[in-house]
Amino acid sequence: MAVEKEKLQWMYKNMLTIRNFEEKVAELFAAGKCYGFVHLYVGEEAVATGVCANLRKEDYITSTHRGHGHLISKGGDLKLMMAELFGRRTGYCKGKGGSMHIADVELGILGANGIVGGGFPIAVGAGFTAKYKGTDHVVACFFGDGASNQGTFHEALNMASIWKLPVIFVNENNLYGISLSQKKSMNVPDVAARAAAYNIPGLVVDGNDVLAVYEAVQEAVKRARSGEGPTLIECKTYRYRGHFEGDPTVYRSDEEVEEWRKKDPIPRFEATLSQMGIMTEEQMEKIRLEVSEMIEEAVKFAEESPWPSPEEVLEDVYA
Amino acid sequence: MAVEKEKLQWMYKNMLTIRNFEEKVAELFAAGKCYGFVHLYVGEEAVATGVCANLRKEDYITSTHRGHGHLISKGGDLKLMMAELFGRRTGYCKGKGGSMHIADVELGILGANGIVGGGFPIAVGAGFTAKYKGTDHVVACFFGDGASNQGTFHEALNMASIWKLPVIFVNENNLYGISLSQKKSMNVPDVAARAAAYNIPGLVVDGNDVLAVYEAVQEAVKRARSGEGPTLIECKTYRYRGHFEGDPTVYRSDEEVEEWRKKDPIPRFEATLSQMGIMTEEQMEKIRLEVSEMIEEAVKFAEESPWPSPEEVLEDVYA
Amino acid sequence: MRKLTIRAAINEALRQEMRRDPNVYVIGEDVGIFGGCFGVTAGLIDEFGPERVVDTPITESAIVGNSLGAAATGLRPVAEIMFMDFVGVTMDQIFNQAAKMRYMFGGKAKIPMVIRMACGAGGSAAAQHSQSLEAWFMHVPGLKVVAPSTAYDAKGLLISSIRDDNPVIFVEHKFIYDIEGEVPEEIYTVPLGKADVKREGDDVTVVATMAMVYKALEAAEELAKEGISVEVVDPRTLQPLDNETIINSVKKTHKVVVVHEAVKFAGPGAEIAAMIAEEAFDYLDAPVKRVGAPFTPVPFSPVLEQAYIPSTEKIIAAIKEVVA
Amino acid sequence: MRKLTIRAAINEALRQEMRRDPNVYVIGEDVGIFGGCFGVTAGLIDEFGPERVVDTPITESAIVGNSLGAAATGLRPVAEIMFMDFVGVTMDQIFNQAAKMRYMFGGKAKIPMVIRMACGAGGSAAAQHSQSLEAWFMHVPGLKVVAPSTAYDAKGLLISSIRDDNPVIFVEHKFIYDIEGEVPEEIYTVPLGKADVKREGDDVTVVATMAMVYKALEAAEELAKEGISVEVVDPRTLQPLDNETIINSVKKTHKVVVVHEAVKFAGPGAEIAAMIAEEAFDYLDAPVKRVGAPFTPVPFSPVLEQAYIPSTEKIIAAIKEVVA
Ligand SMILES: Cc1ncc(C[n+]2csc(CCOP(=O)(O)OP(=O)(O)O)c2C)c(N)n1
Ligand SMILES: Cc1ncc(C[n+]2csc(CCOP(=O)(O)OP(=O)(O)O)c2C)c(N)n1
Ligand SMILES: [Mg+2]
Ligand SMILES: [Mg+2]
Repeated sequence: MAVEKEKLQWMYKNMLTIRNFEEKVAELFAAGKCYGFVHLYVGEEAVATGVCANLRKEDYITSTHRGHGHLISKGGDLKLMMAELFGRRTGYCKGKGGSMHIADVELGILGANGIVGGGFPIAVGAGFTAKYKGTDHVVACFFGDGASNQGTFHEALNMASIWKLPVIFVNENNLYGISLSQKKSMNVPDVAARAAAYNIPGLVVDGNDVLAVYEAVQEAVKRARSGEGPTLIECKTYRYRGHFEGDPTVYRSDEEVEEWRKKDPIPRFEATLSQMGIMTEEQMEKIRLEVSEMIEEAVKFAEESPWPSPEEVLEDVYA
Repeated sequence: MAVEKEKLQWMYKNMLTIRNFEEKVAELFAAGKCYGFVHLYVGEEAVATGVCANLRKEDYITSTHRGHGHLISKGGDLKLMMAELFGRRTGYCKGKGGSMHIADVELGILGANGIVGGGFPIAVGAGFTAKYKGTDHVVACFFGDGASNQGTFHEALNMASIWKLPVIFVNENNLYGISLSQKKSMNVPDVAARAAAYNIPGLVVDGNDVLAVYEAVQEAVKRARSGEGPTLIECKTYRYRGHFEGDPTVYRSDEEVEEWRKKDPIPRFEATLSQMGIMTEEQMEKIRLEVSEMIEEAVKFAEESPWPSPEEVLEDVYA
Repeated sequence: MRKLTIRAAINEALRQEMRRDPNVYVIGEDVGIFGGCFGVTAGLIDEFGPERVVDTPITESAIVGNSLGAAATGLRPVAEIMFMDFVGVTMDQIFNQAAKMRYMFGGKAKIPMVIRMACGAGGSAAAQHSQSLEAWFMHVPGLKVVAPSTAYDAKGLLISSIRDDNPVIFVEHKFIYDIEGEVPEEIYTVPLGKADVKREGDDVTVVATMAMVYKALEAAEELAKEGISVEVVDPRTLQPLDNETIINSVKKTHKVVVVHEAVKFAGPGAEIAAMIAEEAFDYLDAPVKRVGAPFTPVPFSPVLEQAYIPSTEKIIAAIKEVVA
Repeated sequence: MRKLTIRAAINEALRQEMRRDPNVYVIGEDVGIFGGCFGVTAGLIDEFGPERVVDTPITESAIVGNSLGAAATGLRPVAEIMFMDFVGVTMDQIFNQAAKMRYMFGGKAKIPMVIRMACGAGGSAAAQHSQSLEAWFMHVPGLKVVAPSTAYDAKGLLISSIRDDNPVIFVEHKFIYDIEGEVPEEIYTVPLGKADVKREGDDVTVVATMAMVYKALEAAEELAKEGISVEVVDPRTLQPLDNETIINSVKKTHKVVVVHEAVKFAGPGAEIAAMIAEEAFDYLDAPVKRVGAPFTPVPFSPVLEQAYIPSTEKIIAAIKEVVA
């Protein structure tokens, strides 16, 4: 597979951006600057990156409670994201949504979601619009291993399949739904095995290998754009941090975390990039600096942004 | 497979009982003696019969809106059933439930259900009790092709599978969910194909062949009783009447109905029984008469039964 | 003027809006060749084809969620949930997703979708096919709740609902589908949030919804003979609720009875009565009476069901209590 | 006496009932080693093992339906739905199945099950993790609805709920879990359907639930300084609702303010206010005031959330309006 250099560089930068954003949010949350429930994407960067590298601005995504990585990858503005986490008026949702509800409909981001499994039917609906209007837009629907047991998974995949809707169901299998191991939440080793129930392709890919994800999704997007219907792609990955900030992670071992640290998608991609001769260590360092500056700017923007005024609570309920 | 003679005779009588009961109900409904929504089981008798021939009194079933056949097969009292359809105080539910809610918890009948897919999790709960208490009771969960698209299907099969609960999921695939052909409601030819998503056995049997159903369920019950978990059995069958009484059935052709009439489970079983030398035509005729007397008695019981008094509306909400 | 049943009036509203706007379409179980479980969508598939009259599997969460996703990306779905009783399987998509999306996104989404559903008892359809659950939706910020009683209102309110940029729960009482009324052939709207005085009167206000409007009118007719003048107010939309029209009526009559078919306890009338007790207390000369179903599931047997559904007699008795 | 937090009191009730009756067990997401999302079931798995402290997949319909099937066949499940906001995905199993089974079966089933769920705003958990939806359940015949405000009540009411042969919705306000109160070590019950006067007073009755009980008591304390004597009534169970205790208080004070955190419109207070306006009208000297959340989803930003949650100041203002 030949991927253009610019795309590879974008992938690298995007993964770094997610990683830095999330680590900064962890720090800010601990310092009491961000609020509510925050579920971080650290360790899973290759998935959203590999998926969204295949998408156009007009395409859609539905995201989850663990949504920052998806949003960044689909082009979400870091400043508006950070300001939202800070609860400021300048945030994506004017401070009304927070981490679990960030959206940018203009960019096709149909929202993070606080309800596990809540995004499946919405994704199918965006796919319905594409078919109804005869566009070639596609939808990427992100969801976890835990979410794949929810009833909406079944209903949505069935509907997308019978109507051949252009939806790519992207499973992020990070082995746990909060404390419950995937081994205990389902009796099949692979979420992808469930594709057969809908007669759609189901693939397993290494979710910590951004190029593997990219390639699998490329094929699925092609299928979707040409009216051949949905695909289910399971990306095996891992979250390094707790389920939410504050989770003591009593349900897993340090060894397991260590094992997965060795498969960290970022150093891995760095090795690939230098092997391929795409980027030198200096070029990477430059990007690292750029990214951390962008994050600092986002934090600065958020910190200097005004709070909403209390009366605003009443606005935006109805159009 | 050697099935005892008594069991074969019971099967025959049971199928006839269902057929006669349903045809009588159709008549009574047209005459305005039964009320509400009535979904008849005519044509599908082999399924409930073949399933329940494997069950003990202590075993459980969950039923559907099309429940009369299940109830009769699990030992339901025809008089109490008919009185319920007539809305009388002597009915199974004292006139509170009607066709869609008949139950007999003592007989393990956990109710017909007016919600498509409503019975799945309840069946799993009865299986949970068996496991929790360490009994070898099993549960048969009846459901239609249409119901297998509902989210509860997925949740329940997954839960039964991971906990190895003794539940036999009996799909009655009669090709339609009201007007929607199964071909349009799912993208797999067989509902049984969905078993793979839960790593449980999934079988297709001829649902108009009572012995085929019996045999398949026998195996599944054995598995369930010995703690090996659930099985999904799809029985291909057909309903001769409309979805509910009053349905003009514009969505299917007369030819299709005719085709299926040729596979009618009752004459087929009669042929088998006489081939096997189990019953002569005279013996069958005797049973036919017995059955029609039972039905007449049930109707008489219902007709002569008192109405509930209006105040009773307030009773039985809380224990 | 030409008369139509409520069923036909709704059908016409759908047809005319679908003709006007190619983004309007109908989706639900058996809405196509079957014409809908209550015949409301009959014939639409012949004119608009299966692309715009979309038969779905029996998966209400997917129906509503699909509609939401479509609405958020530029279409105007009119989804049908056959019986209101079935909303339980799709409640999350309605109240957590559709209702809140705009607010959660900081006002940056428009959700022009209608969810039609049939409520009401009367045909021995029993506990899971007879309920009136509009009170639940009234309690959900972000939704509008419409509940017409006449063919004229049904058509005009449905057209308004389709054109509204918010999710609208459109409740149709299944046992008044056959009632006829005058309905203009042309397209017209009835605004959401405006109550209608269905009969003027001086002695007592009856606020009644859907099928109960007819029973309230019957009661009024009956009581007129005894010299009691009853005003019947039909809110027509329950969210937004037209407090003003209701209060104005109470200011005139000083007495009020609130009537609905839903269970009385914590029902739609609780809000209406509480609102009156809060905002029009000084005009009240008698307790605010409510008439609704008893605190039981809907029973099957016709005898029990008749005892269950609020009757004209019960409305008359309640009115007599307050005017006594 | 020994003090416990509400969290610990609930944990103790579960533990003691599980010791007493082997058919009682706990089921839900992350209730095992994780100890529940709010720590309420912490440690139970160590004593009772995974067979009686059952971790489930993220499938709330299956959790509730499984509990219902188990209850109907002889067990006494206590299911946990982490956040009350998640009930949307399992509403059908609660209101159409569990609540109605007994009635639909003509009284021939017993459904001894408890569904615990955490409600309430206060931690910037936003629109899908902060709601108070108890009004929905009040409207469902067949359910009981319990909503404690103190550790003592929580323990005693949960034990009553577990022993009750009907489905009970047990609502726990997540932002009072840490509040301590005196709790006897032994097993005791607080009866369902009995309100509790949390503070006696003469001038005005405040009916308040869950977290709002504390704000009402704060308001009462504040107003005592100005010579206004406030009685605070905590219904404790919303279904059955103890009309008698509420009415008796109103008969004494002639004025009433109803306070809850849920959205005011069509909220739990609508029923309470309407009931008072209907049954105690002649004792009322002022409009029945309600204080509840505004008609919006729960916002995220702390600034907005604080404006959203009914405050002590708002309660004080409402009381002053009615005593004026
Ligand atoms: C309907 C619903 N049930 C439960 C929860 C609580 N919850 C939030 S995230 C989560 C785990 C989700 O697991 P998974 O889908 O694997 O995603 P991950 O968190 O691992 O990314 C749970 C149980 C919820 N938000 N919504
Ligand atoms: C949740 C829900 N949705 C829709 C319905 C209306 N309904 C009743 S029976 C039925 C068709 C069921 O089809 P299937 O499961 O194949 O069973 P069959 O009627 O063919 O035996 C439908 C849509 C319902 N009762 N419940
Ligand atoms: Mg996971
Ligand atoms: Mg079928």
